[in-house]
Amino acid sequence: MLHYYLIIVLAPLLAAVLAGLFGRQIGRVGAHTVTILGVGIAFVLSALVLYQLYWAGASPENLSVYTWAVTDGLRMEVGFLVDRLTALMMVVVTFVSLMVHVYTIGYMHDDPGYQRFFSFISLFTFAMLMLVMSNNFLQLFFGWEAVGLVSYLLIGFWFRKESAIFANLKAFLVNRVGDFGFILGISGVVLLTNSLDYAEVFGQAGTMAQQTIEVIPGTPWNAMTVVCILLFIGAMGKSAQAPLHVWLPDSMEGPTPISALIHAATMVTAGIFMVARMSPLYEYTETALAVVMTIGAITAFFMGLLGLVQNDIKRVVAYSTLSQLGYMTVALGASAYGAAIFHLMTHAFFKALLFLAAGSVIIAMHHEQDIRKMGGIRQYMPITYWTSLIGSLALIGFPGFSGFFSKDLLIEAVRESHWQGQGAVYWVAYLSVLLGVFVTALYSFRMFFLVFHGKERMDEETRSHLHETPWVVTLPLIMLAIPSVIIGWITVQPVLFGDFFGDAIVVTGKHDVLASMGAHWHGSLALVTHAVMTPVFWLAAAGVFTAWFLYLKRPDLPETIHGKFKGLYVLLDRKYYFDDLWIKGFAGGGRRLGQALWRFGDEIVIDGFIVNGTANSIGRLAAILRQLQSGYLYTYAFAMIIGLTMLLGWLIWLQ
Amino acid sequence: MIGLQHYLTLSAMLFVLAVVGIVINRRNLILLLMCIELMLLAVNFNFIAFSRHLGDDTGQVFVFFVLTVAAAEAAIGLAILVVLFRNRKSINVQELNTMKG
Amino acid sequence: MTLATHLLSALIWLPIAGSLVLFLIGDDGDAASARAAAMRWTALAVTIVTFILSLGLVAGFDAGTAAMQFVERSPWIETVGVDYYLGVDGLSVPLIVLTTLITPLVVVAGWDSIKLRPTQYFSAFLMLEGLMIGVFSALDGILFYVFWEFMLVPMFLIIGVWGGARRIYATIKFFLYTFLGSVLMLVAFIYLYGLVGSFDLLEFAKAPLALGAQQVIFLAFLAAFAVKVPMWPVHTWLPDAHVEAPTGGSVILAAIMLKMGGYGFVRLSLPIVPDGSAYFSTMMIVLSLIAVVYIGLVALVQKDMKKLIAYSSIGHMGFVTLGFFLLWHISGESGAVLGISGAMVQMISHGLISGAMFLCVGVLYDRMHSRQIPDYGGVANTMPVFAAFMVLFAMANAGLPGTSGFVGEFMVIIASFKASFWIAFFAATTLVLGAAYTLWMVKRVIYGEVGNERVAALEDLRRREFFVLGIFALLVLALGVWPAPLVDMMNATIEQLVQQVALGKL
Amino acid sequence: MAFQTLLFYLFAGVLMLAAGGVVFFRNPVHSIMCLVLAFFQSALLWLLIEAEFLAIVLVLVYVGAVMVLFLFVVMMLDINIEIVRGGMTRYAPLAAIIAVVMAAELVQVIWLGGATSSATGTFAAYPEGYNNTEALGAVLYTEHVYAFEIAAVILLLAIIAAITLTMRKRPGLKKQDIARQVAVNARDRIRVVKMDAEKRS
Amino acid sequence: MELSNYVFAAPEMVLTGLICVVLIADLFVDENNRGITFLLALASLAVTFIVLLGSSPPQEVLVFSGAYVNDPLATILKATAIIFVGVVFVYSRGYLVQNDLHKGEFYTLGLFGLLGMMIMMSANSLLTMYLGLETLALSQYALVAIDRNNLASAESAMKYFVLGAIASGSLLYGISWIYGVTGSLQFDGIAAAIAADPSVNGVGLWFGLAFLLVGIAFKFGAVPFHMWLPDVYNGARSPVTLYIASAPKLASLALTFRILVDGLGELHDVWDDMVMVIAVLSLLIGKIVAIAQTNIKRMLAYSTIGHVGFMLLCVFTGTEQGYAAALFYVITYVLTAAAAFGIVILLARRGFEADSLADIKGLNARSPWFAVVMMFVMFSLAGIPPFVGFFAKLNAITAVIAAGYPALATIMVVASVIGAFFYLRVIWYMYFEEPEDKAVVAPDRDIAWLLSLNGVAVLALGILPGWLWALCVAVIAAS
Repeated sequence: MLHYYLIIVLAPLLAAVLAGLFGRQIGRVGAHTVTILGVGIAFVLSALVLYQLYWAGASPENLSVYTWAVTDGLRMEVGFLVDRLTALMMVVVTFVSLMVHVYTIGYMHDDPGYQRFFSFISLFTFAMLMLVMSNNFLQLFFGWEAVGLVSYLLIGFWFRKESAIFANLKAFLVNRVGDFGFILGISGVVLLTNSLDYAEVFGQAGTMAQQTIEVIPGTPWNAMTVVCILLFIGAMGKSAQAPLHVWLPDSMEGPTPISALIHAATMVTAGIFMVARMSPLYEYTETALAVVMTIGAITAFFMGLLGLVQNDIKRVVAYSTLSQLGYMTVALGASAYGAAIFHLMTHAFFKALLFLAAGSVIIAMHHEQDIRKMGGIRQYMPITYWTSLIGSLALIGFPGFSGFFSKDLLIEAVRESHWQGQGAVYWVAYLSVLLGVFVTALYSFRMFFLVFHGKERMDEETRSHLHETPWVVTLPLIMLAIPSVIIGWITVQPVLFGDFFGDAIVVTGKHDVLASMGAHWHGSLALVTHAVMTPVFWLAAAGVFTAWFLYLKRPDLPETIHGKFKGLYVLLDRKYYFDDLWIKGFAGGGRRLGQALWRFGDEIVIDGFIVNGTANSIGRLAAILRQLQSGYLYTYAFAMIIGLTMLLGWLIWLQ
Repeated sequence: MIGLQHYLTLSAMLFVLAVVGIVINRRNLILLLMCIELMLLAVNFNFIAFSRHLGDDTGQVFVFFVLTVAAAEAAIGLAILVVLFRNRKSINVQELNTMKG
Repeated sequence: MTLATHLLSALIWLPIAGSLVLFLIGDDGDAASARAAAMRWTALAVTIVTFILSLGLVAGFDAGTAAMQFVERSPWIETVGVDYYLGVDGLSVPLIVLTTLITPLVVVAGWDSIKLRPTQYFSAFLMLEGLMIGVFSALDGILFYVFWEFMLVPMFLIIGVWGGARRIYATIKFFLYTFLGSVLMLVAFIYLYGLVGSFDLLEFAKAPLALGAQQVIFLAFLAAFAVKVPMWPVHTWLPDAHVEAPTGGSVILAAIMLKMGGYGFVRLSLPIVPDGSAYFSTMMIVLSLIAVVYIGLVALVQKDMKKLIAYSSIGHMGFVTLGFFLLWHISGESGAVLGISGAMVQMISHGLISGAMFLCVGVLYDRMHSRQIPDYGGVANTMPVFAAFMVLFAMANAGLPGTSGFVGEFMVIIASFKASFWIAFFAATTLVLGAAYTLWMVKRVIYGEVGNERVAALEDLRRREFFVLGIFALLVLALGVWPAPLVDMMNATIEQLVQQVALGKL
Repeated sequence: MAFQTLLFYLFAGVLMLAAGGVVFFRNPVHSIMCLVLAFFQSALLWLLIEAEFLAIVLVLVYVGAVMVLFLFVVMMLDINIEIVRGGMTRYAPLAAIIAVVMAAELVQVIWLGGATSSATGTFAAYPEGYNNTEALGAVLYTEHVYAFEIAAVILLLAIIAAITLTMRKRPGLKKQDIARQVAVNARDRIRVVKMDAEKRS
Repeated sequence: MELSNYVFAAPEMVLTGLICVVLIADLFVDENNRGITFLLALASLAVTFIVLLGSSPPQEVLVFSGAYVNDPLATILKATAIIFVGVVFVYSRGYLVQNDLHKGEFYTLGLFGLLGMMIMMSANSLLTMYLGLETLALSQYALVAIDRNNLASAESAMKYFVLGAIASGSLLYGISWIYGVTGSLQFDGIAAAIAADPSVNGVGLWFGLAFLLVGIAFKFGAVPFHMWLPDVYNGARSPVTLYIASAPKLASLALTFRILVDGLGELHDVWDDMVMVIAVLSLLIGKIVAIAQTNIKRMLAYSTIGHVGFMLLCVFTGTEQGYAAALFYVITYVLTAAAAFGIVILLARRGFEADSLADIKGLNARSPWFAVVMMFVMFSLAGIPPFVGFFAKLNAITAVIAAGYPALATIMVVASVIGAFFYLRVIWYMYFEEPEDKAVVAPDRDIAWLLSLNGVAVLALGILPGWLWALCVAVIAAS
């Protein structure tokens, strides 16, 4: 199978290189053909791999491709670990990527950087595949940073836009903050196991859990906890968990396909995937899991709230992405890794769908993104309308849609995770995911109504050109709508309760909430029918209703509400002041500190005082000493006489 | 009883006096040359005294040569003095500082 | 007298001879004349031949042993016990190849951008090349010192003659700084000579030494190497030198000369005064971390591109010294070798990256005659290809995996975590700081709207520049994707070194 | 030997006074005279310890030659006394201190050296029939012939140097060159011009 | 008086004779062909050299009833001195001609000076030493003042003379004490006396020693007896400066060796501290004050003081290694200094003393080759390998460390770093600045070749210093 894997990985890379270096030669058509071909191959083969692993029952494979370097007994290799978890991710990644490729043809139709764009997204596919297929931490980190690089390049794709190049710098640096923890985590792993290979590391998990690290001297902490938290910091960066989430909304400066591919479907889920992949480690440390859960919960609820006050269509979706990622993280915290991955998958489809739909609207609106300037678009763009409706329903977890299964069961799992104790963590997590449902529904349909219903607020000129987008745009919408609807039905059973992941995900005894849920599992249909009984459904419904009431029935109300809750509104509008913290606080602080160190430390103290100071003082000394050479004979004679007297005195009185 | 020490002391006093003369004198250069002569005189005192004390004539021979050299020295010194005077119609020690530092 | 047995001598003296020829023939002061062109080609030919010869070094090198290879030894000054004693091991060979590789590229880079006395310029670089190879292969203290010290002369002239506005201040500062450092090293050598009776460096390593002596000697060595590296707080000559030096000078300075400091630590400090090094290792680590954090912050606020890269060089070299001195802080059985080889890889890769960065700045400087970041902006609009290179090297400088910049940092961070969490913590800040200052510069220089009409008038890379930068790019990527060959070449030597050092002399 | 002691102190006292005069007189001529006096006193003191030859030489060479040379120069340069008038340098006090210190050192060595000190001792009288001049002459041309030759060289050197420095050829000075006068012959002086006796018609 | 005396003292005797020949010959040549005097002078040097080589015994020989010693040390010093006096003559001629100073006396006095040096080098008694010293000194006084119409020359000559007289006065005073205490004027006699009777080694002897040190230090120009040096270097015309700066240093070393080592070697632990203090002071003051100079000759004067510090530190060690190092140092220093002043003379033109730093600006543009020569010299003086100055310093430091004074060695190297600055400044002016006067440098062929040779020697001797070092060691061992 190694050859398959290599092809899967290298095909997009090759395509990227071709489109990137020889873009001029092969032209636009050439560029998108090559890349779509590359990603297409990757997709087909990934599907094949998944088929092999699940239906044909092939066993997971752990292959080494080549040795990157060996020193000090530490083998650093490049290799593939392909099990069902991997395969699932591969399929999701390649599928969404493929859709985005197709979609891009239309979206970027008249952009000068056409080839460059295709090259980048293919490169991204390559990087993401390296990440998910890796069988060791080194390569994981490689993919980890590589996707970061590509997202940097793509957010800054329109590098003339100041906002864009600001956003991409911000994105990269915030991610680096995460990676900072991540690499420390990896180092910790090496410290404990002296290996980078998953298999070996997981093999020694037991012993790792026994050891301790003294981060604060004198207070030994459980090594596993430290390592897992450090690794999770990496995940926080990539998966935009608070407080490292600040880059994601800004990343919307990039072209929409990117938002769909990288900042909704795939890259941001890398963190989730990583934690799931590391489940054998996390299972040993409830402390770390608690941390994961709390962070996730906070993100899930509060980021959702921010979605309410956004007016940029893409940012609304972005914040919903944040909160959904929060959901997944909470699931991880509850050791319901399966649920997390499941939600990851469904989310990948419908969130990509929503983004692309939004993109479609943006195209139609001639790159107008403010939802206050939209409204009643439905009759102009039916396909977009319906597909985004599907997307929204899936997002809020309307019974039957894919989102429903994943989210409903996710919340269920959180509720089941009593092993966290009935303590604060548990309740914070549970309540925030529960209320999150309402919030989600509210902001999703607020946007939906404002965009597609109500009176048309766009200017005449735009409206005259308003029409459905070309097939290259709508096709992916439809292609993504289908799974958004059905994927839940067909996969919930095996993925969550059918031991789909096998050994890929390890859950120990009492943590295994999914198992306990599995006890009273009666199939998808039963779940759908019972949905009406669950608070989740009603919360969602309430959310939709509220949205309808506020934005279609009584469009005047929101203003008054803003007026009433000014403080709250400002707080939300300023995104809880996180941006200020990062930009003014850390970035600005760092610059001021640097300035101080440079001007004072380097230029005044070291250079001015010590280095040139010495030089100058020698110079001054010289100027003084030369005064002794007065030019007068008697001075000279006097010097000699003094010298003589000194010598005599020394000899007579000191010897 | 006059002994070696008296002569040595005498010469020492002469020597110091000569030295002082060189250092403190702000007047003409000739005076410097004379002080040097005094210094040599002191040296000669030493030599003769020691020579007589040791009963060894070498010291006196040395004095003989010192006198010779001193004469030569004086000649050259005065010659330089003359040159200097021709260049700058003065032999004032204090004006002798065109080079310094 | 075959080439095989005298390969090192050939490597050293060929460039020097070439340099003399160039100087003696000289040019007619007209850079465009046929004579000047001929001189250029001669210089290029010499450097390329040297490079090819150095490949012979790699081919003939046996990575299996830690022993000195290609040894040449013949008495030079018998009465003082000074020998003409050359030899290389896994530590020297990569650096020598780096030298022979960079120099031709530097010659090409200066091809027609040097207008003033071009022949003397190239002559100086050839001289420099020979001397640097000499430093990396000398095994006799005095021989080492001669190369080490005389190397200052061509660089002094390069900065002083072809440098920028404040070149004289910079070059004199550079010279005196480094001179002061190295004379103390000389004193240490002579002291050791008193004990050993010869200047044989390997004998020095065998000589028994009391702790006190070791401490003093270590400090003497430190003075020499810390300045060269340079380590905080004796780094201030570097930004000035870099800013004022011509592009080629900066490249050589950053790519190779700084490495001499690191090389000195592993070749002299560690083996000769292991216990002294142990004694001061904590201090060294602290200084290295200061270099990483402090200098990172300082680099953040630089307005002058060259200065920024110079500071980043100091930061990256901080990793090198960090890797060298982790040894005594690692309790576990493994990790020391990892740290040192990481540091060595870091040296090589930093040689490539910083060289490339300075060349990039040089490309811009040749066109706009400004190094100030505010004078630029939106260069990508007019120089897309250049922008691509610049971003690549910037990413490498930020230690992106897949580029050579990552390899060393990764190894060193891992090793330092084995020593202590906090060492690793501060070391890892470079991930953020490095990215911050490098990419912020890229943002301000490469991206954005076209800054001004002069930027709008920029022309993209010429073929020559493309060629040079391309080679650098390939090397950076190759080393990043597959560092194994380099690492394997050094392993044996480093392991032996670590054993020897861990053993100590007391 | 009280008489000798008396003489010693007498001469020594005068000598010191003269030396002081050399240093402190303002008029160089007076200084020179004091120096001459000092030399005479020294000669006397040397005679006291039976160094007749040198005493004579001192008077002859120094007073007779060197001092005259000094006077000669002073006169030749006719230095204006007024110009060179003026007291001591600003070092004078410091110099005084130094002088005291040095004197202290000398006394320390000469008087407090203790019995072992080589500075103590007396002058054994010469045996009967001893001739100072003869004795010196005996060694001067045998044992010290090398030094003697060098001394000769030094004197030559002094002559050359002095001439080099002081002798000036004045330009435009008319000199008679006998050789050329002798070597001259008529043809150089007169030219016989042949002329016609009468006008051509 | 048997003939053997004269056989072993042949060089001095022959030279004396030849001087007279030159003198007389000079009377009969007129202004226009002084070249003859010049050639005669060189010829007499050559002859003396040959005679010297012919009359130098392998081991030490005493003649003239112990007043004259002929040993390898004397031979090597004399040989070097003769060579460099010749070099001085060659460098000087063009300059003298240009400046109407081309008198026969220059050569005569130069030769007299050489004679003085040679006498000192093989003096074995304080008397001979003193006479030789005076011969040298008197001819130097005269040489300094040789430009009679130049105020600076006259002034510096006066200063030199007065201070020199004081110095020799105190030297004599010291001699008288040594004589009085030991009862001997010959070095071996003195050493014997001290060895025979320990009580001799007392205050009286030290007293004389102190006065002698003044004389020695003055000859060398060591702090605080250095004051004459800058003014004389500065005031004298460049050829004279060249003369004073080169060969006499060898004589000073001879003076030191003969008196301190041969004569008072027993008192090493009495004089070493004083020598050390004097040396360190010279080292620091010389190197530091030189920074403030703007006149090359003056700067070189101070740098000389600094180098004197190095030499004295070698002597201070009191070991054979140290003496050999001192010998090596002084020889190589003379070589380098000759080249340095050679360049200064080279750049001077009629009525224009090219001795300010500004005058060498852009030399590289005017004459690349001589710029390189000057660069060699400067780096050599700064002690940069592989120039000969480096090995001189290396030997010095090695000796000092071997004698057990690493701290002192550190002071030495730090001082040389300080010193490096002003040497670098010369190079900076030559290479980094544009020339102020564009006049082409077109020296006579002889001086051009000799100067190039001199410069190359500075490098070559640095690359292959082995033989010279071996020679120095052997000489010291044999003397």
